[in-house]
Amino acid sequence: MKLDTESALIEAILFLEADPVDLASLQRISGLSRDAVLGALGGLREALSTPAHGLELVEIADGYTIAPKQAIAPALRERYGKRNDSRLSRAAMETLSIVAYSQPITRAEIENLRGVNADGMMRLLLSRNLIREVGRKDAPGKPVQYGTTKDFLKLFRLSTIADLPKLDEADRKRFELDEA
Amino acid sequence: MKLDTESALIEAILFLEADPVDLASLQRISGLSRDAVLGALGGLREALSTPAHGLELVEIADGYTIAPKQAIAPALRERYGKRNDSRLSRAAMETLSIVAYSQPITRAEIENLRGVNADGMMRLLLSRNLIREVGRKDAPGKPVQYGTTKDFLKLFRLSTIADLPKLDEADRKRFELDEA
Amino acid sequence: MRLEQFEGPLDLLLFLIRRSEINIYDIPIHEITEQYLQALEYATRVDLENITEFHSLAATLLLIKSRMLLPSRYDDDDEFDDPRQELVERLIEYQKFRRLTLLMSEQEKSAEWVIEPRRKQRSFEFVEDDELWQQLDVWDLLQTFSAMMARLSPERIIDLYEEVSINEKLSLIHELLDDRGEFLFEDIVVRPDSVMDVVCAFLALLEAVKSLRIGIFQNRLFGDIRIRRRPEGRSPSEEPDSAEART
Repeated sequence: MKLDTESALIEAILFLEADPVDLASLQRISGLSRDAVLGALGGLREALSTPAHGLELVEIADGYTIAPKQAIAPALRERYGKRNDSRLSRAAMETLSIVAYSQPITRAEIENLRGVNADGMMRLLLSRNLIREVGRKDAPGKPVQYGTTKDFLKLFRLSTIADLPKLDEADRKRFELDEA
Repeated sequence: MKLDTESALIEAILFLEADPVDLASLQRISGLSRDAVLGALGGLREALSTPAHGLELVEIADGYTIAPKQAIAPALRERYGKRNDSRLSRAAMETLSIVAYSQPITRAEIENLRGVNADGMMRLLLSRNLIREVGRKDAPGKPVQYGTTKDFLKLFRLSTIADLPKLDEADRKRFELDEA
Repeated sequence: MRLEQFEGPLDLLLFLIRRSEINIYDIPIHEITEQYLQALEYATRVDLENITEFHSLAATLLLIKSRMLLPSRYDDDDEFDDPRQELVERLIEYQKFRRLTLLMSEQEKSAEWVIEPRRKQRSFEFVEDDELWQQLDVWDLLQTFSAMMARLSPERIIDLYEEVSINEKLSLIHELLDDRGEFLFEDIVVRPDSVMDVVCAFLALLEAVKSLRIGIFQNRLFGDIRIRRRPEGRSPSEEPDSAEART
């Protein structure tokens, strides 16, 4: 079947490439159309989903890649694991989650939410390239607005900002005040 | 299922390793028994055999590895072909030299010498018309015996099979090269 | 209780509310303001960077407390405007982000370990590449073979060595038959001075008679032994003088 051949080709390309490959590059390398690549990725995802496979198709910020399934990770940690030891402090995490869930957002708005000065935290997050300036608010003084970066997505292993963990039903009700 | 989990683990290991991994190392890294590893390899081979996969389990003298299927090669050559620095794959060369020096020889005998399955390589050499069936061994099952072809002689610029350099010449040749 | 353990004034306020087990929508502002100021008073002895922010919220609390004491008809419309409203909204919003921060921390923790391949770039061996095949040298073949032999145990090499010489002759027989259809025994003796070579040639010839359709002819005693393909469908016994070489 044609779809199978295309999935096979995409799998080989992702295997040979060191880094994630974005859709445009996959089209270029494979010579397939955008739709064909997307179809092939779907086919590959399905083919790898069976339990006999230890690899999976992963979609991260930069594109697509093949990687060991998370379920197997503990068994591989000893030999191949690299600890991500640059963990964030609680203050940094709080600031970062405000940016992540409320972007675009100005520093004043962040400070208002947390009730504390955000200067230091913003500098830290900017220097670690987890947030960036994304525009200016249409308000007096035209304050800078911030948003998250691709490095942020990578650090939290998210493919898109839409994959941010969500509040569960109970929490949503508790905080529904600001659903608006 | 247990077998599936083990296949998945072996697949992840082969994916993460840079070089082919032999049976003993696979046992050590995975923490599985020899039988379990062999079973898992079989499961993995089968899982990858479906047409939606562009990778396959490859056995060469050094052990096992995962590599793109040869059928996909033409589509990948333009981008990845130049990276290839080892001339002919070692597995192909080894199999061919065994047939050349030990003909007529059965596949089982080749596998016994190389210590790994010779299926893929035999197919490759047959399809390139470098070896051919030359008879059947007078042994139980009458296994097919293989020998080299005229194309083989042409490729190596030999006028007859008797011109193949002799084994003891390997040392002499090495000696000459050292002196040069 | 130490102020450093709080992320900010809102964090402290939430702690106090929770500790008093009061409804966040109906905060007894008098009571909670007392507690807040107490905590602050205790902490002013500590050198704290964000102390002004704690004081700022204290001021807000005091303002709310004073407004609570004023009659509500102070407003121009009939709607009752709870002075606590804005603070409650902030607290709930802050609580929501605290919850989200927790979720993010869990997410971060799950990404704590990265599994890294031992090699970044992979290459693909193009066995089918015609150019590669054209570069081959017969010495590559020999070296590959001898390297492989070196890996084998001595007994297996000896086995193989003996088999090789006979097999080699057999191959030669195949080749000569294909090429010329007929050849002389001396054609398959490559090194006439080697007894081993002659014996192997002879054994190979016997083997060929058994498995191939060939006939062996000798026109006189000690003369040339001529080997040629036998016509289809005839057994060795039907060939006039085929048995001579076997004796």
